[in-house]
Amino acid sequence: MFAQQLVNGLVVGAVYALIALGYTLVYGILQLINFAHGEIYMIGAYVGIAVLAVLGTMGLTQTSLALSIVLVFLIPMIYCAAYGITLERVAYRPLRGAPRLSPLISAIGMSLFLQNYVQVVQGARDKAFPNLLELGSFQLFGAYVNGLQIFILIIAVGLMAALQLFIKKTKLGKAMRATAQDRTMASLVGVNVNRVIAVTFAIGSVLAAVAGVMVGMYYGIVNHHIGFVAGMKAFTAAVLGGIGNVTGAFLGGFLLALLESFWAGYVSAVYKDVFAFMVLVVVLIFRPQGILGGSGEADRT
Amino acid sequence: MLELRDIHFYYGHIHALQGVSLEVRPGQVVCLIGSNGAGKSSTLMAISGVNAVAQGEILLEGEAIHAREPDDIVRRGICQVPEGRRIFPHLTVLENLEMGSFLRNDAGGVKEDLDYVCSLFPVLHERRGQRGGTLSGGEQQMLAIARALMSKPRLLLLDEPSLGLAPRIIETIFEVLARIRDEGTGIFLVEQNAHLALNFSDWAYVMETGRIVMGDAPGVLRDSPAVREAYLGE
Amino acid sequence: MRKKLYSALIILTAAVFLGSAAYAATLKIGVAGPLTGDQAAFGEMLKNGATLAVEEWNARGGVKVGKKKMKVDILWGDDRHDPREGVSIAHKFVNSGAAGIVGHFNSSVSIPASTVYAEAGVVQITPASTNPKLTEQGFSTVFRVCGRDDQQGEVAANYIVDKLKLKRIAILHDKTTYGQGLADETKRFLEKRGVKPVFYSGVVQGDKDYTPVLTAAKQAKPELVYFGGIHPEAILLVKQMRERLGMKALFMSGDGIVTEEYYKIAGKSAEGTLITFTPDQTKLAAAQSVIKKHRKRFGKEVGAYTIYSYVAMNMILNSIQATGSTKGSKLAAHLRSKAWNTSLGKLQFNKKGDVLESPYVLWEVKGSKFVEMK
Amino acid sequence: MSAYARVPLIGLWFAFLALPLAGWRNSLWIGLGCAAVVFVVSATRASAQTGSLAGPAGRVKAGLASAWSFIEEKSYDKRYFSLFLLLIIALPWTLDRYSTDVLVITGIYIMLALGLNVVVGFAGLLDLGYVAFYAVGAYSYALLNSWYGLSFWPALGVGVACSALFGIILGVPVLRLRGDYLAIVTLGFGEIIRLVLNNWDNVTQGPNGILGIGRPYLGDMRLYKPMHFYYLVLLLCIVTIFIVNRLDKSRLGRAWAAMREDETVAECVGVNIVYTKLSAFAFGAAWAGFGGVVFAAKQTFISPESFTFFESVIILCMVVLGGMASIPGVMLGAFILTVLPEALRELTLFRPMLLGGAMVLMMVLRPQGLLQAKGQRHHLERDEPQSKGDAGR
Repeated sequence: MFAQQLVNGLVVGAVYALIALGYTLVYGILQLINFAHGEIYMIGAYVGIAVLAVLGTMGLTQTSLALSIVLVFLIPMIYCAAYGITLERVAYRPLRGAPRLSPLISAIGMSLFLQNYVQVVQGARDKAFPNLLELGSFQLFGAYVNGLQIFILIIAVGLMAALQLFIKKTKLGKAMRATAQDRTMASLVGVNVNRVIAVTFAIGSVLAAVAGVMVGMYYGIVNHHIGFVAGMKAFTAAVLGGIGNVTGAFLGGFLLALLESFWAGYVSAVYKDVFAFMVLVVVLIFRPQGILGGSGEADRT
Repeated sequence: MLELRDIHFYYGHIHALQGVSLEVRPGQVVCLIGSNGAGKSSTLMAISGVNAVAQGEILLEGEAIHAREPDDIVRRGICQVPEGRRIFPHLTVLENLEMGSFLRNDAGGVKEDLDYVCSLFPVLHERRGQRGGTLSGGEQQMLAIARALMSKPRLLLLDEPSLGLAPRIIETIFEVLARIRDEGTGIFLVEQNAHLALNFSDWAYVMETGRIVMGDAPGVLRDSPAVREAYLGE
Repeated sequence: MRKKLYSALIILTAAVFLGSAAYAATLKIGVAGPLTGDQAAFGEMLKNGATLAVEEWNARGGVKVGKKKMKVDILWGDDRHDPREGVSIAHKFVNSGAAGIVGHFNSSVSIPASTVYAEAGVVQITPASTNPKLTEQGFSTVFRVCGRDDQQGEVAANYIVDKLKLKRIAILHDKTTYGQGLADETKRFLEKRGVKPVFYSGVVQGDKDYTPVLTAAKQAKPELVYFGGIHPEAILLVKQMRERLGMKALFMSGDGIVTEEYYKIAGKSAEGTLITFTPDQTKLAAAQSVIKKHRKRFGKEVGAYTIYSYVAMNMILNSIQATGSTKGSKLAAHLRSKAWNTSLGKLQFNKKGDVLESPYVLWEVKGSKFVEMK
Repeated sequence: MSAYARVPLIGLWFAFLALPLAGWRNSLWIGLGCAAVVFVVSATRASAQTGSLAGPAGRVKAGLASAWSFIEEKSYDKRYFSLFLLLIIALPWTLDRYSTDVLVITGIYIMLALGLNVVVGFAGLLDLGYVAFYAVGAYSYALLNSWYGLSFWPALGVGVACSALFGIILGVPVLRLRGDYLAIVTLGFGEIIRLVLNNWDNVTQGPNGILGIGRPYLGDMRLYKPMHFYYLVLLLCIVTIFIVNRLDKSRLGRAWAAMREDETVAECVGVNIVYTKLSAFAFGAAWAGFGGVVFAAKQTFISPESFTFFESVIILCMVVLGGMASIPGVMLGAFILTVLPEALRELTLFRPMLLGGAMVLMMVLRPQGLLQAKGQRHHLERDEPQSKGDAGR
C-alpha cells in the first residue's frame, strides 16, 4: 500500500508542481496571487480536447501518433500563453500601483469569468478526453505503475529543469529575476518591464497548459470547474515551498500531493481537502516563508 | 545635450514638480542641490522615463523623450544610478554587472567593458561570485555605478552617490567619477552634500519645493548668501 | 440630496417588481430541475418529458377546469441543484399561481422546496428524487413516481447476497444527499442479511484522483465495490480501479450513473458494471407511443427520467380535469384514490405518496450499452 | 488615430482566443463585441482627453457625472428619510409573496455585507472566508433547535455569540498576517469549516443538511410567511445599520481606520493592534452569525451547499461594488446583487460570468465602488507616482 500511495501521490504531485510554478513566478514578480491561474490550466485541457477533435477528423491521430502528441501539447501551450498574456494586460496591468486589495479582487473576478465563460461556450457537462497514448502497466514493489504515469513524471521533471536553466542562464531569465527583485531598477538598466511580466505570465501559462493536457490524458475526463480546486492546491503547494521560490514550488507540489495521498489512504478520504487547507493555514501562520524560504534565496525569481 | 522644459509631475495628489527647466551641456558635469523632498529624485526619475510627466518636455539632443519607456531611454544613452543604489540583492555581482549591459548585443564589447569597470573598482572583481545583497554600502555604490557604466551611457545620472558612505569611500568614488568625466561621459549629479557637488561640477542648479530657484556657475552659487546659509551650513 | 438616492432606490425597486406581476388566464404548472449547469442533462430529460405531455394536452384544446377549457403553460425553474435556488423558485411558482409542480430533480433540492409547496397547498410530484426523507416529512401533497433509495438499496443488497453470494463488499459514496443515502441504505440491507462491508468511505465530489482511497479499499480485498453517487465520479472510480490499480472486483452502483457518458468515457473499464435501475422502459408496451413521439419531437431517444416527467405532468393535469379544481388537497386526494394507468404501466400511491411497488431491477453494462439483466 | 487602428486588431485577437473553445461562429461575434467595446472606450477616452464635453461621449459622461454627484451627495434630509422608511414599511403590502421573499434575502445579504464591511472596509482586512461565520450562525441555531428545542430569539443571541467566538478563535492565529496571506488563510478557514460541516455526519447530518428547523414565534404568532420575515429582517437591518454607523464613528472605528491605512504607524500612535484586529473579526463575524440564524429560520433547511466560497465572493462583491466602507454604498451593492439576478433569471447561465467580468471592470474603472465613503478618497486610489510602466497604456 505504501508503494502504491507513493505512486499515486507522485503523479498528482507532478500536476500540482507544474501549476504551482505559475503561481510562484507571478507572485515573485508582481507580489500578486493570480487567482485565475487555475482557470488557465483548465483552458489548456479544453484546448487539448479541441485539438484532438480536429486531429481526429483529419485522421492524424491514426497515421502519425508522435506528431499528434506534439500538437496536443504544443497548441494548448500557445493558446494558454496567449490567455495568460491577455489576462495580465486586461485585469492586472491597469491596476499596478493600486492598493493590493484591488488586483486580488480583480483576479478573483477573472477566475469567475473564465470558469463560467468556458461553461457557457462548452457546456457544463463533463467532456471526455480521448485516449491517445495506450501504455501498458507493470508492477513495482507491489505497486501498479502505468506507462502514462512515468510519461507524466518525466515531462514534469524535464520542464522544471528547463525552467531552472532558463531562469539561471538566459538573459531574459536574469531579467525576470532582476525585475522580481526591483522592478524600477530593472527598468533603469533597460529592461522592458512590461515585456518581462508578459513573458512571466506566458511561461506560467505554458506550464499550466501542459498540466491541463496531462490531466486530461490521465483521467480522461475534464470539466469547467477543475481549475478552482487544482488552483487552490497548487497555490498551497507554492506557499508550502516558499512562494516566489521556483524549486520550492516544485518540491511543494510533490510534498503536498504525497501528504494528501497518504492522508487519504491511511486516515480519511473525505477529510483530504480539510487536511490540505490545514497545511496551507499552518504553513502560512508558522512559516510564511515556506520550507525553502530561508535557504533557497538564490532560486528566487 | 539634455534639456528639461517646464516639467510638471504629480505624486498622487501632490504636485511634486512644478515647472522644472534645466539644461545639461555636452561634456559638462551639472549638479542639482536642494533639501530633502525638493523634487530632485523625481526629476531624475522623470528623465529616466519612470515618472510620467504631466506637462512639459524633455529633449535629448533636440528629440523629445519624455513619452518614451525607460528601456528606450537607456538605449538612447541615459543611465541612472538611483538613490539607495538598488543593487539586485539576490543576483551575484557579476550578474548585476551583466544586467547593466542588458540592452547590448556586442559580446566582445561587453567583455571589454567588464574588464574596464573591474579596473575602476578592483573590489568588484574580487567579489564577482558573491550576491549583491551581501556587499557593504560602499561596495554596493561602486557596483551600482559600474552597473550603470556597463550600458555605455553618454549621460550618467547620479542620485546621492555619497549618501551614508565613509569619507574615504566617497573620495574613491569621486575619483572614478572624475575619470569617467574625463573620458567624455556627461554627468548629472544630484547631491545633498552641496560642498562636494559644487566642487565637482561645472554648472549647478538649486531646487526648492518642486521648482528650480537658481542656476549658475558653482563659484557664483558658493558666494550667494542664500545658498551659503541653506546648503553650505555657514 | 439624500432624497435622490432614496427615490432612485424606490424607482429601481418598483421597476423590478412591476415586470413580474403580469397574469394570464392559463393553467400554470411549474417544472423545475437543474436546467443549466453540470447536471443539465438530467434537467433536459425533465424538460422534454413535461413539454411532450403539455403539448399533447394543448393540441387537444387544453385542460377542462369546470366548464372552461384552459391552455397549459409551463413555468420553468432552473434550480441548478442548489437547495437555496430551489426554495426561491418554489416561492416564485407559488406566487405565480402554479397549480402543480413537476420536480425537482435532486433530493437535496426537492426536500427544502417541498416545505414551501406544502405550506402553500400545491401538489408536487417529483419524477426523480429518490431520498426517502422527501415523503417521510408527512406532507400530504408530496408525491413521487420514481422509487426510493431504500427500495433500491434493498434490491442491490439482495442481489449481492442471493445471486452473487459475495461476502467482501467495499462501499463508497460521494457525500451527497443522494449518494450517501443510497450507499447507507445498501449498507443497512447488507448488514441485515449478515454481510458486513469490509470497507466504507466517502469520496470528495469534484475531485479527480481517487487512487488513494481506492488503494486503501484494495487492501480490504473486496470482491465488489458498491458506489453511491452519480456518473462523473463513477467514471473516474471505475477507470482508476481497472487502469491504475488493476483491481478486478465487480463495480456496482445505482440509477445516478445511467447516462451515456458513463460507458462512453469509461470505455473498457465500465464493462460489467452492475446497476440497480427501473425496468427497461423502451420494452414497456405502454411507453412505446411516448418514445416514438419523443423521437419525432426532439430527434433523439428518451432519457432515463423523460417518461417519469411525462407521467408526472399527465397525472397532475388529469387530476385537475377530473376534480375541476386546482386546490392541492383535492388533487392529492384524487391522486391517491386510484391505480393509474400510465406510460410506465400501473402505478398506485401509498399514504406517504410513494409508489406501492418497488420498481427496481438489475442492469449491467455490456458491449458499451446498458442492458437489463434477465 | 492609432487608438482606433488597434480596434480591429484587438477584435481579431479575442476572436483568436475564443476560437478553440467557442467555435468559429461565436468567436466571430466575440471578436466583434470586443472590438466594439474597445472602440467605445477609446472614443470616450479621446473626448475626455481633449477635455471637450461637446461630443456625444462627453455629454453622456457629463450626464453620468452629475447623476453620480447627486447620488453621492449626502446631506441629510429627515423628511425624505421618513418617507423612504414609510415606503419600505408599506412595500410588502404592494408586492407578491415571491418578491417579498427576494427582499427578505436582500435584507439578510445587507446584514452580511455590512458585517463584512466592518472587516474589509473599516479595518482593511481582506476576509475571503466570511461565509464560514454565516454557516456557524445558521448551524448553531439549526442544531440547538433540533436537539434542545431552543427557540429563535434566544438562539439569535447564541448564534451571534458563537460566530463572534469563532471570529476571535480564527483571528488569534492570523494576527501577524497581512494582505494576501490573510486573504488566503481566511479562504482556507472558510473551506475547512464548510468541509467539516459536510463530513461530520453525526452532528451536522453531513450533506443531507438539517431539516425542519423551527420557525420563530412572536407571542403566539408563528412567523412563516415571507411578509413576517420581511419585517423581522427589516428590524434587524435597522439595528445593524444603527450599530455599524455608530461603530464607524466611535473610537474603535477610528482605530480601525488607522490600522487600515498603516498598521505600523497605527501601532506607533498607540492603537492596540491585537485588540483592534480581533474586535474587527469579532464584530464582522457576529453579523454573519445574525444573518445565519435568520437564514436558517427562514429556509427551515440548511446544508453545507449554501456556504461555499462563491458565497463569500458574492458578499465581497457587494461590498466592493457598492463602495468599500460606505454604509449606503454597501447596502446598494447588496440590493443590486440580489435583486438584479432575480430579475434576470433568464440569464442564469451567464450570471456568474457577468459577475466576474463586473468585478474586473469595477476594479479597473471605478475601484472606489458606486458610492464612495466620506474621507475615503484615497483608500482605493493610487497613492504611488504616476509611472509609465504601471500606467497600462
